[in-house]
Amino acid sequence: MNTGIPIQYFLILATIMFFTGVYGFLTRRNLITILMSVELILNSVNINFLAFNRYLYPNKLEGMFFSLFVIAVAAAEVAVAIAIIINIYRRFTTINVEDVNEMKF
Amino acid sequence: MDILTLFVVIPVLTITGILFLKDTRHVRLVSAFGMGLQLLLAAVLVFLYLSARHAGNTAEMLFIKDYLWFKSLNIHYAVGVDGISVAMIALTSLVLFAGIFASWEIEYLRKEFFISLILLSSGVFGFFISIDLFTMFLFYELAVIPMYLLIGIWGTGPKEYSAMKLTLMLMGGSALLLVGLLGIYFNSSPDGNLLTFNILEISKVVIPLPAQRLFFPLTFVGFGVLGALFPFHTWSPDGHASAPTAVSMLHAGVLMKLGGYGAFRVAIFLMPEAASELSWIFIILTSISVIYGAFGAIAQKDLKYINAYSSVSHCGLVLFAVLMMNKTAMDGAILQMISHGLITALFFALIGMLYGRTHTRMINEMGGLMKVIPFLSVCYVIAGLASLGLPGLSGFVAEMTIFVGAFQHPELFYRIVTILAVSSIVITAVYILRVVAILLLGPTTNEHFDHLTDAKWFEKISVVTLIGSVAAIGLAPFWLSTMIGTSLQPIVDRIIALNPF
Amino acid sequence: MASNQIMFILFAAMIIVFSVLTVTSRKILRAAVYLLFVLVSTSGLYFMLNYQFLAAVQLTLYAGGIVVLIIFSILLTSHISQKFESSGWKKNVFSAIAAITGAILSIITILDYKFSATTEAAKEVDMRLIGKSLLSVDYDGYVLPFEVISVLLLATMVAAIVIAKKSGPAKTQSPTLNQE
Amino acid sequence: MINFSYTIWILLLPFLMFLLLGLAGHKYFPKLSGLIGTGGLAVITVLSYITAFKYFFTSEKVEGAYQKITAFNITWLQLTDKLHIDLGVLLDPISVMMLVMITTVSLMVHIYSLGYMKGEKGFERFFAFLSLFSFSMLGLVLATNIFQMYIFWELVGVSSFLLIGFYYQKPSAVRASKKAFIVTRFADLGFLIGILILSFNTRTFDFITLTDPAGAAIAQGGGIAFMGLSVMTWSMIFVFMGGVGKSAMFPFHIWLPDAMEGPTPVSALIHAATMVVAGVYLVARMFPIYAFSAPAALDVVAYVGAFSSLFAAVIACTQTDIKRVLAYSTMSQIGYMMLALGVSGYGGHAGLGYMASMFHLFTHAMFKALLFLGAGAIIHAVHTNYMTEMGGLRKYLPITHMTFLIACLTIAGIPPLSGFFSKDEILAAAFHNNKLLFAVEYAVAGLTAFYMFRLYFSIFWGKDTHYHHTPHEAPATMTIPLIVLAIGSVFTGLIPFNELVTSDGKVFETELELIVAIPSVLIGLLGIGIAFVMYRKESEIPDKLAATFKYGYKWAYNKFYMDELYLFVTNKIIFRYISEPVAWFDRHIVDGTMNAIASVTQNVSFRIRGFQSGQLQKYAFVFVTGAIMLAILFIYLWK
Repeated sequence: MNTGIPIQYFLILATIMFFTGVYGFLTRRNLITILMSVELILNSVNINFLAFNRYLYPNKLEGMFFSLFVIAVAAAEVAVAIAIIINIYRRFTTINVEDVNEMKF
Repeated sequence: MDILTLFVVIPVLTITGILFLKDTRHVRLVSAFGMGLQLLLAAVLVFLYLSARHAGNTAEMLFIKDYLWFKSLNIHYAVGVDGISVAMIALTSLVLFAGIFASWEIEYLRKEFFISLILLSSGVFGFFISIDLFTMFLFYELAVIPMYLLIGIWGTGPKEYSAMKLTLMLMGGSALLLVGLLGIYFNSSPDGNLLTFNILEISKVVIPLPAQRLFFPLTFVGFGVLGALFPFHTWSPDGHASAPTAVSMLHAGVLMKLGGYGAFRVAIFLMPEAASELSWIFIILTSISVIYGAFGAIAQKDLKYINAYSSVSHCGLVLFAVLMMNKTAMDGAILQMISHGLITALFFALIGMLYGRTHTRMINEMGGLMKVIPFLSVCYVIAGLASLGLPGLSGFVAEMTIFVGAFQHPELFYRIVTILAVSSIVITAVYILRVVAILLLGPTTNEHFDHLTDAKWFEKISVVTLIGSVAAIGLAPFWLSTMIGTSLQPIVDRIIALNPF
Repeated sequence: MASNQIMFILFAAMIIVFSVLTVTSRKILRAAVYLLFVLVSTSGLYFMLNYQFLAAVQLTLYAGGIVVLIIFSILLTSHISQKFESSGWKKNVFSAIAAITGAILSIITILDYKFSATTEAAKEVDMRLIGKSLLSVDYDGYVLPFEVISVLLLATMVAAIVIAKKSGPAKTQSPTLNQE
Repeated sequence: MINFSYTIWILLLPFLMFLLLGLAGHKYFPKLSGLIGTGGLAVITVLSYITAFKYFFTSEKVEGAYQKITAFNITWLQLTDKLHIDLGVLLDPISVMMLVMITTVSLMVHIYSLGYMKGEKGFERFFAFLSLFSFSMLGLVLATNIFQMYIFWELVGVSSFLLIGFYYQKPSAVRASKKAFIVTRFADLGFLIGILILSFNTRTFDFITLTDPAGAAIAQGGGIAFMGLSVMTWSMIFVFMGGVGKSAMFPFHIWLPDAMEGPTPVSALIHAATMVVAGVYLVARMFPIYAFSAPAALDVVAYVGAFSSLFAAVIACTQTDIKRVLAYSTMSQIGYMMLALGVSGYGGHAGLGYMASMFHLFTHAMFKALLFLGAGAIIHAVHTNYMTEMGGLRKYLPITHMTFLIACLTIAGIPPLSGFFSKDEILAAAFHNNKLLFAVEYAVAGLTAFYMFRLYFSIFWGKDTHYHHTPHEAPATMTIPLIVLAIGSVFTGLIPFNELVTSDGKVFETELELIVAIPSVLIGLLGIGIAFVMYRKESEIPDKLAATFKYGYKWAYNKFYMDELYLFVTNKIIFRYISEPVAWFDRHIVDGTMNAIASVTQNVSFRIRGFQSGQLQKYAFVFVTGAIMLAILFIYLWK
């Protein structure tokens, strides 16, 4: 099913996605959108895992399981992150990351 | 469990006891009980020590116990005492006992205060019983660090500044010290055996001279910072001025002695050749401390500053005497540590009590207190007289031993410097009498003072304990002097063997 | 051009476009929807790579669960139509430079590297195999991570409840009000 | 050999009394303290008399010389192998003589104080301090070694401090006590340095070893020279400095007149009879060393003594505070004693000065204590210190008047009173050794007679002053000591000092040297005569004279501005130009350096902490760029 598509395509796609996520992480101010950027990054990594697994070690399952766990952890992470965000919102009435800078000095 | 370890264990148990107390009113009772026990234990130790010596035990250190606790660096928990440490332990428990009573009326965070105070004391006790350099250093740090909290939280005036300054300067000293100690460690066996931190074992070998030249100044200055060596003494006035009463007492009375004791037991004992070679530099610095501290005290207006500068002067005398490196002067140095420890603790206790009543420490705001609070005033006069070296009180014994000892130095330079140091007794008299005259004598200047109350029972316990000890040493110094002298003999023998004058 | 190539290009284009839109969109709810598209397209890629199970998980967990969670929280904390003021251009430019540099660097590395094609036969990834591997205690079994993940999820649930719980009477502010 | 070990009780008793009165007196028996103190001292006095009797008349002499007996000795502090501080009791002629003198005067003063201090606040404290003083003074004279002497020397100083400042609410008293302590302390510094040098060279503190004329200490001492004088000379000059301070010789005399702020009995006991002669005693104690090893130092003693006596006598002529006149007179008389020691030699008739000095010390104690106690009685009666506010008191105070007159005649050296004999010996000793010093002393003898009778006439004769309350004679507790001391003043001159207290312990012959005695009596009478003319009745002469010698009078009246000089040195130089700069230096330079180090560190960290902004995205940006940089570095540049 994937004949004719070199592995590099997947990797390049994942790279672009990853750095888009990084860009979002660096520029967005809203904590939730930052969280979404993190999701992008995680997804790009998953793509890489699966591509490597399929192209280089097709008889093994590590890549796939790793992705599976990544998705599970991502779900947990989002749950906790959103709880934290809501809490921050209650406390500071904002979820702008630049206003949440108590952890300095 | 051996008796020496008990000195560390009892404070820890007391702290545990305090931690589990619900009612903060009982904290001071528990502390007083614990430290009373400690005092008792110190008395027992003195007794055991003397009887062991009497029975003919001539080992350099007694009650030695040794447990390996860090194998790869050969660090031991090694304890042992000779007459000098026994005397210092007795001093510490006395001052601590008096200090507990002097801080009887601490209200704010009482539990935490006593915990920090006792923690500090366990560090001091640990320092005096250790004969392993690393363990010693560990206890040393343990003694220094609670000081920050004690001054920073319970102090007065610019307390954060003072606490920070004190801690930073002492830590700076510790840094030098650590390098010095490691230097000793890595040179502790020139013939390739296992490196060791044990003082007794190191004293059996001769550290190579180049290494001594490098590490002696580091170690001496490292301890000297705590012993208020000029020009590293400036933490002392600020620190003492800001610290609460009991902390000033312990700090000036005991903690500053750690410096003198360490300089003597580690720097000079282990590296005598470099010590005699470089002593002239430090002799000059310490004589400056002695004179300069005394002159500095004349111009001060705050009681605690006066006393802090006086401590600089007197502690300078300790280091001065240690550097003379003969038995009498060293004997005097130890006596001076004990004597000054008691006297200055007494001073700070009294200042704290006066401050609690008049709410000022500025001498020009006080006057004529003798009429209103005779007990405290008389005690203050006694403390003053002891400090200026009145015979019959401990200061005289210590200072005279130092002066006579220092004057036996064969080189003229040292004798002339001694004469300079001797002249500090006049300056001391000037500032002590100035304070006494302004503060206590004359007519009462402030009508608010007419209603002051004299000492309460716990204050009396505190003060009388200290005055009793000062007078006891002053009237009958020979047993203490002999106890110290006997223990000094091996040390002096080693120094003389390596430095034929 | 084979159909799978077209499919790939389609998915890739969608992923890239919607990724970029996700991180640049001014409206937060739209950003969330774009993210949804990205995730769905990703799952399409998984199908192409013949990992149907994972694709299904991606769709249900990510697209179904996480995005919904995100949208809920958006609704709790923001006005739906709220626009952000854009970040300072400096920040954008520097971040873009960093991201593009990184991307180029990575891509060059990827293109430089000679991947050795394998000759091994592909293993068919069916549900039975996945289930057995997950619960197997053998050398290539995954029961330990599986258990760990389950504990993690439990902890997460507890944590989420604890953190999000109102901590005291003083903090009784209506979330959607007081927005500046 | 007679057992003298009981003499330790002479030391212990007053100490125990001090503790008893000091610790418990205030609470339990404030009224009884005086009686307890006096009773205790009476016991000590009796013990001293017994000791003196046994020592002088029953102890064995070796080769006709009194021996030095160490009656008691314990090692108090072992300093080095050879040096150790002992506490003990040394009996020899001078210490026994001092013992008798001190206890006698002290007992009289105690009895007198029972009346004088009655009803004062701090009655028990007064007696506690007196006991402390007795203890320290007795310890000083009985010292077996120079360090014990130094110990008690300091204790004497502090008891003097406490007693001068007895009225601690009076600022002038506080100032005076402080001044006394610090000035003597400065002098003691010299004493201590002297002891250090001496002990370094001789390796002993012990008096018997030190002063043995045939001993090693004296034999080896003179050798090493330092700045032209031998080390021994230097050390003895330093030791003498201690004596100068304690005995209020020039230039350390300034504390003595101010010390008169203390209660009058204290002035009588400490600042007239006993403590101030400690310096003389010290020189006498070390005399063999002075005589054999440090003759230059002995010259210093003589000249300091002579100058002080003249200096003080001149000032005494102008003062109007009667206690101050007496204080300067004391200083002048002690100058005599110093001079006598200074011109003396060792052994036989050469030691005439030594004997005369001790003799004068003894008689002086009697008549000067009498003068002070008399002055106390006068002040008690009229409540003023100034003779300008007195006059015609002979009618009101007959007993005081008679005893005071006796004392004045004694000090003026009128035969056959005791002062005549002792002063005559001194003048004779000076006459044989140094004519210049003799001339000075001769003039001082005249001045002494003049100012004493100026005092006497101004108080008891002169103008009839009107008093608020009619002055009345003091109670018996005060007059009895006056009478006893007056008897002492009259008859102590008959004690054969040449047989008892001599430099080498042996008897030597003295005779009245008429060539010295007659002129000295004459000049004494001349002084009295002038005083009689000027002050017997109210007259213009004193004022005219003062106007004639305007500047001289002004200088003398202001004590030659010595106080101002000292104030200048202490206030300006020590306080303003040393202490304050030191304090400033400490705060700003030394501490400033430390603070500078701290603030530099702090500033740097303030700069650095900008990185730690709390902005999550900045951290992330740094992290990402850092990672990219590292990647570039490791992939392309490192290779």
